[in-house]
Amino acid sequence: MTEQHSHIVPCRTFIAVWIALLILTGVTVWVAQYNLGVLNVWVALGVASLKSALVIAWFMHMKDESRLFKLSLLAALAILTIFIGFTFFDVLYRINP
Amino acid sequence: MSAHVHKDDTGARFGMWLFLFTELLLFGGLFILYAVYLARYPREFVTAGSQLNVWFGGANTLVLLTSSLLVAVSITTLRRGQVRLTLTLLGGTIACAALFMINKYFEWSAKIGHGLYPGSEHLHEIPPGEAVFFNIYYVTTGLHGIHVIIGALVLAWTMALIKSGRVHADDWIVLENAGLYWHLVDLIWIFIFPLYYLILH
Amino acid sequence: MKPSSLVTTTEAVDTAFYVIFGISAVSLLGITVVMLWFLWRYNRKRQPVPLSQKDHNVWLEITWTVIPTLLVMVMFWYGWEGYLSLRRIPDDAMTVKATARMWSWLFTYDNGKTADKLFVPVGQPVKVELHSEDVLHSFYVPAFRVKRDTVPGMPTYAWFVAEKPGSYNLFCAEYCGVAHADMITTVEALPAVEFASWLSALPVDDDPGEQIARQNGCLGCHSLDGTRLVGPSFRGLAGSERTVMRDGAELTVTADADYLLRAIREPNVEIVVGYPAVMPPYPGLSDADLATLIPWLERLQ
Amino acid sequence: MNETAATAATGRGFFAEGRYPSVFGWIFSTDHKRIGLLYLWCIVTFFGVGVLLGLLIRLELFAPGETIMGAQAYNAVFTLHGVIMIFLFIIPGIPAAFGNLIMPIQVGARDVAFPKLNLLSWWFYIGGAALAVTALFTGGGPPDTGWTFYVPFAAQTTTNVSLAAVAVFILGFSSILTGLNFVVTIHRLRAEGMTWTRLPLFTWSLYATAWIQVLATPVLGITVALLFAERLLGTGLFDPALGGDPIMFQHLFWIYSHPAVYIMVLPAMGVVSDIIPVFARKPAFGYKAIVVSSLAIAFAGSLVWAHHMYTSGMSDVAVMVFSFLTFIVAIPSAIKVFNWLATLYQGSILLDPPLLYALSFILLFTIGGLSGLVLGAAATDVHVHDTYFVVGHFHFVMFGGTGMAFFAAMHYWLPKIYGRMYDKAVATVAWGTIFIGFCILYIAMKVVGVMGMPRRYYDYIPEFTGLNQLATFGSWILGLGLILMFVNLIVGIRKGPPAPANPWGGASLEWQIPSPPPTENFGEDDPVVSHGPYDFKKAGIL
Ligand code: HEA
Ligand code: HEA
Ligand code: HEC
Ligand code: CUA
Ligand SMILES: [Cu+2]
Repeated sequence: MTEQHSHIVPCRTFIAVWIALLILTGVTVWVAQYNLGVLNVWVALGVASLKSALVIAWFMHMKDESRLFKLSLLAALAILTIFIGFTFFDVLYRINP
Repeated sequence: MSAHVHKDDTGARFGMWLFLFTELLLFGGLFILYAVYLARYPREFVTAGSQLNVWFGGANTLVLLTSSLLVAVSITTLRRGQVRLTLTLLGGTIACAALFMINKYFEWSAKIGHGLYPGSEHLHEIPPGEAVFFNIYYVTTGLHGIHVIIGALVLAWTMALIKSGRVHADDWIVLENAGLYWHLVDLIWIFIFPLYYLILH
Repeated sequence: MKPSSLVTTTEAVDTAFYVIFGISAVSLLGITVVMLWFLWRYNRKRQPVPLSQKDHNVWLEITWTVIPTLLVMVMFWYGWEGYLSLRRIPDDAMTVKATARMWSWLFTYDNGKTADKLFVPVGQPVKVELHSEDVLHSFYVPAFRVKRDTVPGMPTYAWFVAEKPGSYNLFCAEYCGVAHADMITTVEALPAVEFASWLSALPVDDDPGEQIARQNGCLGCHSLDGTRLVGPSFRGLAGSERTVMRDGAELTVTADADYLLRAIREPNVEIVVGYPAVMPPYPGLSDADLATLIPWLERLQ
Repeated sequence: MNETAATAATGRGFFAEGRYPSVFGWIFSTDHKRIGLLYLWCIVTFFGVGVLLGLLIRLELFAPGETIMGAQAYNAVFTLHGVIMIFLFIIPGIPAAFGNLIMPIQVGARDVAFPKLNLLSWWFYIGGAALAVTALFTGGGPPDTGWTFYVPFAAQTTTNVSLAAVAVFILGFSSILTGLNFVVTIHRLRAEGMTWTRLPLFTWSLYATAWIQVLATPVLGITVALLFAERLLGTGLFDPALGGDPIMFQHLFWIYSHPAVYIMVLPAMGVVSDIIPVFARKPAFGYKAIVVSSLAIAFAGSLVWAHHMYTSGMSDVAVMVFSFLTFIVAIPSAIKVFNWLATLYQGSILLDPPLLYALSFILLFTIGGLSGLVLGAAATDVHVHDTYFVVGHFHFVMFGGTGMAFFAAMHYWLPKIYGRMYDKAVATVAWGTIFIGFCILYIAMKVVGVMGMPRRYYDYIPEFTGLNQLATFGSWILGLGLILMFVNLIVGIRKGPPAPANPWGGASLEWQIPSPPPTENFGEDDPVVSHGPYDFKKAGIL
């Protein structure tokens, strides 16, 4: 076997992450019951991002990967954000939607 | 970096990650549309969204999260050499995938029963904002469903490789990559769930 | 004539053109000359071995980054300024509603008068409200440098002012199917007085049938003089033998009144052989309309 | 691996004995050079079909009214012309053909990171192409939407758009896999001593391109997938009646298709950056600047897509923002042009065919790029949008730019790949003919565009006749040049005199192995790189 990354992750860690994910799921469902206006969406997105961060960092062991991996993930997310964000330069300011 | 590396696991993983990025942007297109139409029809999205069944969505969320856990653990067990346990875990994952699809089946057939499906008469009668919600809901969850099936197949194939001993304690990159793919399927759902099932206000 | 203060769309756009073409021409000339000179001066015949191996110079890099940056900023500014004057409608503009459909234009005036050419008074800014009944089209008058797509479900607008009387081309600039290239008409700029009288006058052809055909865009696809457009000509149509495809089967029918009715009400049930099945149904046509339309068709001999 | 040495000895390099007998040795080979050649000849064939369709377009436009075909046929022809040229010729053109042939050698590797995947992406390419061809003869007949597939028309037309959409989806997938493969190869398989600053600029440009392929192409995938769903299931996501917005389709389409234009041109710039130093006997001037500008183009290129939509009815704010950003992306291109010129300065220039094509790239791309600035400015674009000025613009950048670079690459690297040299005199004549015909053809188009002739018109008003005939006339000259060039190349490949390992005196790795290269390029003794790609002194050229 050639150069290989990292120690073996103990199952405990994964189970802990899993529990955290379940809790967060509960949180979104719970929050969704209250009317926070536009905030609802943002909270939902916030929690979802947190959850995916957990999955990516531990389940997909991004945290053990090299800087290259992390940077390129960042790049991909940045591009996606730009695509969504810049579209709003149009839809937000249309005179007649 | 030496060209002598005949088997380059880091390279393979990097390749897989690049592929996941493409998947991310594939769904990204749908999320762009979702964002735009949500901004345009906030009220209609709520009325339509409230008609989706949170229980179906919630259940499937739990199923997928669990399946992700099983895959993650299976890598650990394989590297510890516990082949049989690994196979059971992966079997569990595929079972989760099946459960997920069964859930979807019931959920969709209920909706279709109410005449809510792309191209239906009913969608032409309800307000446009709601129609667009249901259409994008079907497209997104449909595409995700396809990914669930593909992911399950990939895992099944990996199981075969493990059985035949071609994937084992010191060469598990295939399982690693199959796992990565499965986690992506989970990731997408983590966003689909709140965006479609939980916009109640 | 137009108030001298008013910047016409043509002026606004052309300013930007001159600036950008100017800068571009100079850049292009410079680059070409320099390249040719190097090719001559440092040709291997004249220069068997390179004079140097210089491979970078920070100051040069900075210069030829900064200068183009400034130049493009200028271009951007003129482009944006010009665009704004295309969007800012003069207060005294009159409004005309333009409807685009496959493949003809219909212009409706405040007093309900309609025409398939865009008649406008000279010197008077005109705001054109753009609507589409089917797919994307684009309202384009080269002479006035204006272009705007017509989008189904979303009204858009453009404005212009004709400084001299005359007839100017009006094109459909957004691809819209087989007769895209035929979706042409003209802007007819008349002196204010003439325009006023035109506007108040009754339509010249007072045959109601032809009016209906015109207003619904039939004549975009059907000629009255026998020439073949997208659809068969109306001339000599009624009463003639037609070979049509009806669910896969070819059959001949005589174009009597109720054939014509069918052909208009459900155009894609019977498709005339040799023509594409592109005629839209016309839910907007009332039975009364058809009652005038069909006899008129039959009278067209 | 002494059998590599053996094949090298036979002088037929990787041509000798594939893994399987006869043609299977090619279509199932995982050797990057064989796959590269598969791509090359498929691409050239499609280019041939594409230009013939272009010729048909010109013949139809020789006079107003119906000349050689009806409106429906014409619409199908330009759609096909566009789709073939974009998806089957110019996007895979340089990366898939010459990237596969040369890049692994340039980084000192034996093959790409995932050879099997590489073969798979060729199969996707061929499969997609096959589907595209099928779309012509099945269903409602050849698509008539233009390569942009704008809805609502594309969702309504009875022609076979659905199958074409699937084809495009598959072709996109092929492009993604190639890009993915290249990124990993360049990161993981660089030979010892091949530091990032010693990478040839061609490889650098492929690296930047590959990232666009990976990150932008999926959006095209979902766009055509949605078009497909719209037509088959009536998902109505762009249908106003169902709350959809047709303009959103344009956003999705251009989010890919603008970055795609840089997928087309970056590798071409790489070719030019590699050729000029060799024929000027001088290191690439501003190596770092060129690398950075490539990456800058790759990134900034994904921020400007809506400059195709100024008149679409999108908001004025968007027009301002996207116009501004469009001008920003122009700057890195300018930087490259100036650095290329500086490379010629004080060099010792030999005007061989590869350099001639490279120089015509600079000139024609500059003209095309400058006309891009006219399009980037909001006011002027309103006038020339969807006119022949745009058609002129993109032929200048695509054909005058990438096309010329593609020809340059053929004249520069084919002797290496085939070990035979073409006739330089004939090549020069062909180049001259192409250049003249090109300018007549497309300058006429730009002028008639500024006069207001809309594109996608099979019929036009009499005022435009003269210039259209001039253009058609130009296309004949251009055509002759093309035929001469291809014939000369093909003859050279088959009967030309043997070419030495380093015919041009290049300093990068591909010139240090025999022509044709052996199956695993360097075999057991992987190279150890000790100098930069343009260090002619250390390479012993000077
Ligand atoms: C190889 C492909 C390619 C390339 C490289 C480019 C490069 C550019 N393109 Fe082009 N473009 C297309 C292919 C390409 N384009 C296609 C196919 C279409 C039509 C699609 C369709 O509708 O069918 C199109 C359409 C198109 C439009 C939409 C037009 C319309 O439909 O209304 C616009 C608008 O901004 C545009 C702008 C530009 C700009 C600013 C650049 C810039 O990147 C150019 C930068 C280069 C230079 C600026 C020249 C070099 C610089 C110098 C010589 C120094 C001097 C310069 C300065 C002073 C700054 N292009
Ligand atoms: C790289 C891309 C590329 C190339 C090289 C070309 C090459 C040519 N193109 Fe085209 N073109 C496009 C990409 C390209 N085009 C695109 C993307 C569109 C937009 C489509 C749309 O609107 O949707 C377009 C549209 C387009 C139009 C506008 C159609 C319209 O809007 O109505 C026209 C009109 O003249 C045209 C003409 C030509 C001509 C005359 C050539 C000439 O170069 C052809 C010269 C060749 C000959 C005269 C034939 C003779 C030569 C040979 C037979 C040699 C071949 C042999 C071998 C290879 C062995 N093209
Ligand atoms: C988009 C183009 C288009 C428009 C607009 C259009 N038609 Fe047609 N029409 C066609 C075509 C194409 C055919 C022949 C194919 C067919 O039968 O559908 C046709 C056929 C017909 C026929 C049958 C003629 C025959 O040869 O048997 C009649 C009658 C007719 N149209 C009337 C009308 C009327 C009235 C209108 C306006 C209310 C109209 N059309 C508008 C395209 C059009
Ligand atoms: Cu209407 Cu083109
Ligand atoms: Cu663009």
